[in-house]
Amino acid sequence: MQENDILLQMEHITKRFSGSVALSDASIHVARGEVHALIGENGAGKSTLIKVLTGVYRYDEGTIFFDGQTRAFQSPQQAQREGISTIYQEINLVPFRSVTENIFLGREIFRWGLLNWRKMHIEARALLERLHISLDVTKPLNTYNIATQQMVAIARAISFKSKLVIMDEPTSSLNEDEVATLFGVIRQLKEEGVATIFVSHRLDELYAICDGITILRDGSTVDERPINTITRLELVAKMLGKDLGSVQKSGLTSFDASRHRASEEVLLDVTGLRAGRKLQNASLSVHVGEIVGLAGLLGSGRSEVARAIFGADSLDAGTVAVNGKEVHFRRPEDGILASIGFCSEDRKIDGIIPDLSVRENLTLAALPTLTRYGIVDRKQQEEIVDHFIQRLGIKTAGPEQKIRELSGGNQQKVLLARWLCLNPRLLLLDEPTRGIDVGAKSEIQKLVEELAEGGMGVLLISSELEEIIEGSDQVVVLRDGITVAKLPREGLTQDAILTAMAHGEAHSDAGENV
Amino acid sequence: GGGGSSSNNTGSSSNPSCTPGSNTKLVKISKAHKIAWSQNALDGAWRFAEEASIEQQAQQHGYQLLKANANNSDVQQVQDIETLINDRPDVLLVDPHTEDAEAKAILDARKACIPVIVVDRDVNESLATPGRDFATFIGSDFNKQGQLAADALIESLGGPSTKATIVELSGTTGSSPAILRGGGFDGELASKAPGIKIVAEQTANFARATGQQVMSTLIQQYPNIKGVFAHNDEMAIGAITALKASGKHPGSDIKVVSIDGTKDAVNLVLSGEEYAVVQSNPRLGPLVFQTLDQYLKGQDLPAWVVQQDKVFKKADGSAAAYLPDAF
Amino acid sequence: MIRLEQRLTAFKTRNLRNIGQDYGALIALVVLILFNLIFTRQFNSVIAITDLLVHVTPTLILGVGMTLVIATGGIDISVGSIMGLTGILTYLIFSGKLFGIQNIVLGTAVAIPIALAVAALIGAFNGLLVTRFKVQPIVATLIALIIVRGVAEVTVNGFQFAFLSAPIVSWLSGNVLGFLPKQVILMSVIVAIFAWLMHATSFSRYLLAAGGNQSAARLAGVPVNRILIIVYTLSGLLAGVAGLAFIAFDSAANPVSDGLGRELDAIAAVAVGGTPLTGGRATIMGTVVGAIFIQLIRQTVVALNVPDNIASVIIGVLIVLAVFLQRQRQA
Amino acid sequence: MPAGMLALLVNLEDVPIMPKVSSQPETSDLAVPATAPTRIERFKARLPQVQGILRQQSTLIALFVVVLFSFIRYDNFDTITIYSMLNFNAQFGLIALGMTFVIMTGGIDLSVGGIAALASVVAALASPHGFFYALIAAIIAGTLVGIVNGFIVGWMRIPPFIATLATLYIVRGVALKLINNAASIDLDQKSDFTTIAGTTLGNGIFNPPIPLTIPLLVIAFLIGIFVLRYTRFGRYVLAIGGNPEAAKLMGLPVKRTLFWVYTLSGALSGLVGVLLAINLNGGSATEGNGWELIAIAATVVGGTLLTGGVGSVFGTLVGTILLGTIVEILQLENNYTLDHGGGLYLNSFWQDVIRGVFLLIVVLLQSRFQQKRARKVT
Ligand SMILES: Nc1ncnc2c1ncn2[C@@H]1O[C@H](COP(=O)(O)OP(=O)(O)OP(=O)(O)O)[C@@H](O)[C@H]1O
Ligand SMILES: Nc1ncnc2c1ncn2[C@@H]1O[C@H](COP(=O)(O)OP(=O)(O)OP(=O)(O)O)[C@@H](O)[C@H]1O
Ligand SMILES: [Mg+2]
Ligand SMILES: [Mg+2]
Repeated sequence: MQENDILLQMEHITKRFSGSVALSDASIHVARGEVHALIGENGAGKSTLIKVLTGVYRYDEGTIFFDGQTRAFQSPQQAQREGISTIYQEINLVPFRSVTENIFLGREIFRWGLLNWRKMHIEARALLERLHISLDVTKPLNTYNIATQQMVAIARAISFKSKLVIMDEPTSSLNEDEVATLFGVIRQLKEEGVATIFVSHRLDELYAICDGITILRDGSTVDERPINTITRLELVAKMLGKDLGSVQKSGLTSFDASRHRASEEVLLDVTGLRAGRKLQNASLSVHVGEIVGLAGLLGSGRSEVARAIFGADSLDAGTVAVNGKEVHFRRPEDGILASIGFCSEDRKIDGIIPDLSVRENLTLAALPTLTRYGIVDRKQQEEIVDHFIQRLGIKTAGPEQKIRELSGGNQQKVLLARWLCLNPRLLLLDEPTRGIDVGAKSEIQKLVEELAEGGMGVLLISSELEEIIEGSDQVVVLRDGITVAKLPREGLTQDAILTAMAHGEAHSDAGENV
Repeated sequence: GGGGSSSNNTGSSSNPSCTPGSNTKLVKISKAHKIAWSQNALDGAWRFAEEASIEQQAQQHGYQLLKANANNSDVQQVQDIETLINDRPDVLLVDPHTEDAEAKAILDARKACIPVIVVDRDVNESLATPGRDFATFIGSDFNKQGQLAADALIESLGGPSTKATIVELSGTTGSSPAILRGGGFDGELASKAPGIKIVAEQTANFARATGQQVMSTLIQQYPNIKGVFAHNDEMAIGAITALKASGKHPGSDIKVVSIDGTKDAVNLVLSGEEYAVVQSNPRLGPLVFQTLDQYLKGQDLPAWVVQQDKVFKKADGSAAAYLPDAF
Repeated sequence: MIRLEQRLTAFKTRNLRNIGQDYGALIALVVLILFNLIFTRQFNSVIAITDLLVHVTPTLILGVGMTLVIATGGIDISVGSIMGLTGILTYLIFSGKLFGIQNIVLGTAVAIPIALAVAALIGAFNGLLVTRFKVQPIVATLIALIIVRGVAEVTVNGFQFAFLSAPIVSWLSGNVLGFLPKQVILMSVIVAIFAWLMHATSFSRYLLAAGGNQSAARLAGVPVNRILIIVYTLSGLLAGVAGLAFIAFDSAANPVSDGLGRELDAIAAVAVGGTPLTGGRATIMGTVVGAIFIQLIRQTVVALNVPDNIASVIIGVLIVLAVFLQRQRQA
Repeated sequence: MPAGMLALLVNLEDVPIMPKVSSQPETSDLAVPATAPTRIERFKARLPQVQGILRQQSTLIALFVVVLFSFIRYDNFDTITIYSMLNFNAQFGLIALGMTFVIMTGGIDLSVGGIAALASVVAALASPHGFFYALIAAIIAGTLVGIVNGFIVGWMRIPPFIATLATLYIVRGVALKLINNAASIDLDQKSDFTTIAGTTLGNGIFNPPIPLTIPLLVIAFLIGIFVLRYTRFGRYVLAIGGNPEAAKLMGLPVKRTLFWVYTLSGALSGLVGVLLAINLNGGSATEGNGWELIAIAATVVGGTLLTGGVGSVFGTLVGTILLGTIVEILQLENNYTLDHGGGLYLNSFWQDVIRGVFLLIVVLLQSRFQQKRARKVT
């Protein structure tokens, strides 16, 4: 790229935290109107690099050159003013405030010195239309699901007339359609000469939209080049720091459902589940050693199914039977006692205890088994923790580091471990590999597989169809809270599931409709 | 409602001499039936004794008593008085929290043709004058109490010529008893026995625990003081506990004098641990209602009906004699 | 190999953090003590030191309970009133005014458990409001603050009762080995118990989890509501103990003024000690340091005969500075 | 107030929506191509707001009931009483107004009572120069303390509870120092202070005429309502209370907003100091104990969440008056008992208990509204 159209240039950035070195000699170059991919395994330093740029963190060494002059932004506010708008990794909006407010906070529209609500509502709607979303913008944000919240965050970001839009894993909670819409928008921005930094662990997305790519490993840039000059294999190899040979064909998952055999014994049997507005009539069953995929569009109520089974939500109707006998869980404790694990979807709200250490977060659910007379067996606890840090390759300064200081993906791993260490008979996984790098992802998928072989039943909620298809012995499809299809693994195809998700009947003759 | 107007009538009929809203001379009335009583706080032995005495006497004289308690807040007491005025009592008794704040409210009462008697603590007489704006002030002479305490302490330390250092535990900062008693004591001491020096003056909020706390610190700081003056008994009791805890022998090597006359304190006097207690009689009821009767009979009253206070010591047996009716 | 490194860094970070927790308060306290050693006659005798501890007892006992409550992200401003009520209740019982028990020793033996039970009940009620009825802690305990104080006053129509010679006084205000006040021992025991509790038990983990992220804790199977109720109950109970310690020390029970405003001291102690008011973390030892720090300020200004008004300015400023130091360490 | 006016106020309000709503996700019609919501959908969407307004008015209704009851039962619940009650509670009202903004940021201000006391002293000291000097001086004094609070909370990142507790100590000390330990100090009687203070509105038209404090109170709250709804500041306050971290990442001026909120609270407390000086006809350094609790109670009864992010200024006004009326009634009832017998005579201690119990009832009722919405555990 020629020097003149260079927009952002970060050189030799180093950032140290009390516990760890997050960035050492990281650099990135983005041209005007370029869509630039930033990739690296969990904990590589992507989010940190971004936060350093936008002034959330002070950096220790290096230089930042933005829009023709060297800059060191003192605050997100300043960065925003100077033309950088950012979507941070976790949704960072104000739950109780209306969608409109969340979009316009910081640059409201006035008439006669007073806020002009009418205009703001109209413009908010318009912005969301652009993302093919129509919703009541006067309602508080937290009445909508994560995906919608994510889209609102995107709407906010693109509505700034900025030179650079940064998106830290915007797609992790979106499904294909929404991703497609998003890409549409990014292309528009590109035409307007707006550059984009795009972080994602989904390689296809990178190849679909990005021009250039920067690969981070352990806080330093290992490669930077036009994306069409690097193959996926090279990319993954560079990212994980392995040589080409040892990297297996990435993109596809390392599930191999044929390896394990589901027994005839029914572990979980759910019929006619109703709860709130979201669950109308959901039914499914999981056999011992079986992985059941739960597919459906966003808002189809997959999470609700899991929550209801686990005892997190109260049922309006329907029966849940574990090992043939009916159960009535009223709170999660009940579910756990029946040795069910539930790894929830929303890491930030329903997952981590930010101020507690990795050790305490990891063993929180297991505490009852680790205590005698209410006293915690520290030794046993530490053994478990070390084991899982090893097994899942959790990148942390040590078991005593606060989990809030871990990278998003590594937090996710800790939460998985929280449930795995109970080795439950039934594991409910709601988007378990969301925001996890390809390396770790296949690690986790292998692990789940093993556990299934060991006789554990798994209910797998995922928005990634490969994962579902390759992983599950059976796929249950939800639509508007109703089970519309149960598809056996034989002859399971993408569009079989897709049609079921969209129209509610599976046109694969193998599938039995319900 | 009829009742309202009836009480209204008792109000107006009883004082033809006054037209509401006018602020001429003192309101005169001949008979009373409903009495309003605005207390500034109910937070200690002394106040309860006072309250009880007023209630009991009111009952004895067959009056209805309408009470309010301002919890140590001037603005609350002003509001109380306004509300009480609206309840149209025949007489208003006020024990004001501070000198100035309640004066205006008392004038309002006068405007509403309700005669006022100020009890225990006086109001700033440049704002409201007795005999004109209110009937009279009935209460002890705090300044005098301070002087009496000083005399007692001087005596205990061996007369005017002695040289000694003492500490003063003062009451809640800013409260009129604290100011007046302190003033009286300091003045008397300075004039009578210049040899006696106050090395430390600290507030202990009229409270026993605080007195204990403050004293136990002061005694470490000033190990060889000879006397302690506390603005009230509670603080003195705390102080004595503290002195004993720190190995002193109150009564022999340190003399303690305080004001009020509570049972606990008088007992300490009898046990010799406290030298003297200056009375500050909370039982104002009898004097108040006796004065009220005179007022209703139309006799003119002194500006200040002084409650005479005694000094109780072990030596002259006064303490022993007083103990039974200590509060 | 990597394992070992991990352990090492882990060890480092752990200590750094733990030190970080109490550092600010400790520095402040040390400085204050040095100041006293130079400029005042504090600490010129064993008595002086035990005296400091005796006076810190009520605040510190409250502080311990408050630390737990605050660690759950709540706050309990009713403790002062509870002190007042337990005091007067104890008196009413052992003086035979309530159950007509004439033998004062027997009476005291009955009074103490009953008074404590009532205190704990009030705490439990707070917990119930907070969990079952989802009332914000400060509101729930504000209500308790008003009602409990009112009830204490009503039961005796506000009168204060003095009892210079009651067993409870001699029991609690006596010394052991001639120099160790029993109150101080009581306090130390309580502190020790809760410090250990917060260190070793799963209860403490649950408590911190509930304070750190309630919905996550629930999904991880933490019995959040039960934990909260227990915590508020403990806070109430400790307030009761503080109330007993106080009347024993005061040898009088005053329903109006006993414990008035103590909750603020306790909360200040907790904050100065380095427990963030946002919950999710707690340090009992920090609270100990904080409470002593505040008490020592009070005594220092008296020792130096600083006038009341200046004194309160000094106290205010020092509290801010101490907490600020704290914050720096955490950041 | 006329019903129309009321409705207006209510609708202008930032209607609280209980956080429980958060765990009731809507089906997002993402898959569906963009279509305008139908009328029914719009109505459904508005439902929470409608309910919110109802909840608002439930406090209002409570107030109306209480007032009506008093009118019927008590002969001397007349304009004089009402004026004097409002005049008295105006002090708490203005403090609660500032407190509401503070609480909406998730903070708290314990120093309000102390500030009012300090300001009253300042006003008294400045009174020889005339009323307006005194007024300005008092407000400046309050504002300065507010600025200190704002600085300590915003920039030193010290929890509001501690920060304002500390300034409370400081302010009390300073106030006492200013008048070297006399509890109180007179207004200069020769100055125009008392005359202006005594000014009333609509003499001749209304009898008795309206004391100035009442319109002052109303205007202050009207401004408050508009600030919250129609200014950037108001939105920042709510956003910061709702999610401080997000507010920062969204580039909102968190520190500055916090700073202004506490400054505002200080300024209002300063203004209250003047009212205090008027009522006491002087300054008092020891006045205002426990006012912060009264203000908090009023705010809560008004439906503002202490967790921040959601609040109602109008509700606070209603809450203040409601609580004030209850206290008044207890006194009126005593008088009623003496005049008519058969009433309920309560001494001051019982009155405390009743006040607490009443607060309890209100809060429990409110929590029922939340319960209805709370289905999920998270
Ligand atoms: N506040 C912090 N304190 C200490 N360490 C931190 C902090 N924030 C991040 N880190 C460390 O910096 C490293 C990089 O974190 P970062 O969030 O940038 O990773 P990432 O590339 O975004 O990973 P992911 O793909 O999971 O989001 C991690 O090892 C993390 O533990
Ligand atoms: N803060 C939040 N507010 C609203 N919804 C949230 C929030 N965090 C997580 N969610 C979840 O977002 C989900 C909305 O989609 P829903 O679960 O109804 O369908 P789904 O198929 O489970 O979607 P997903 O693919 O996200 O699981 C709900 O499960 C809801 O619990
Ligand atoms: Mg990241
Ligand atoms: Mg979901």
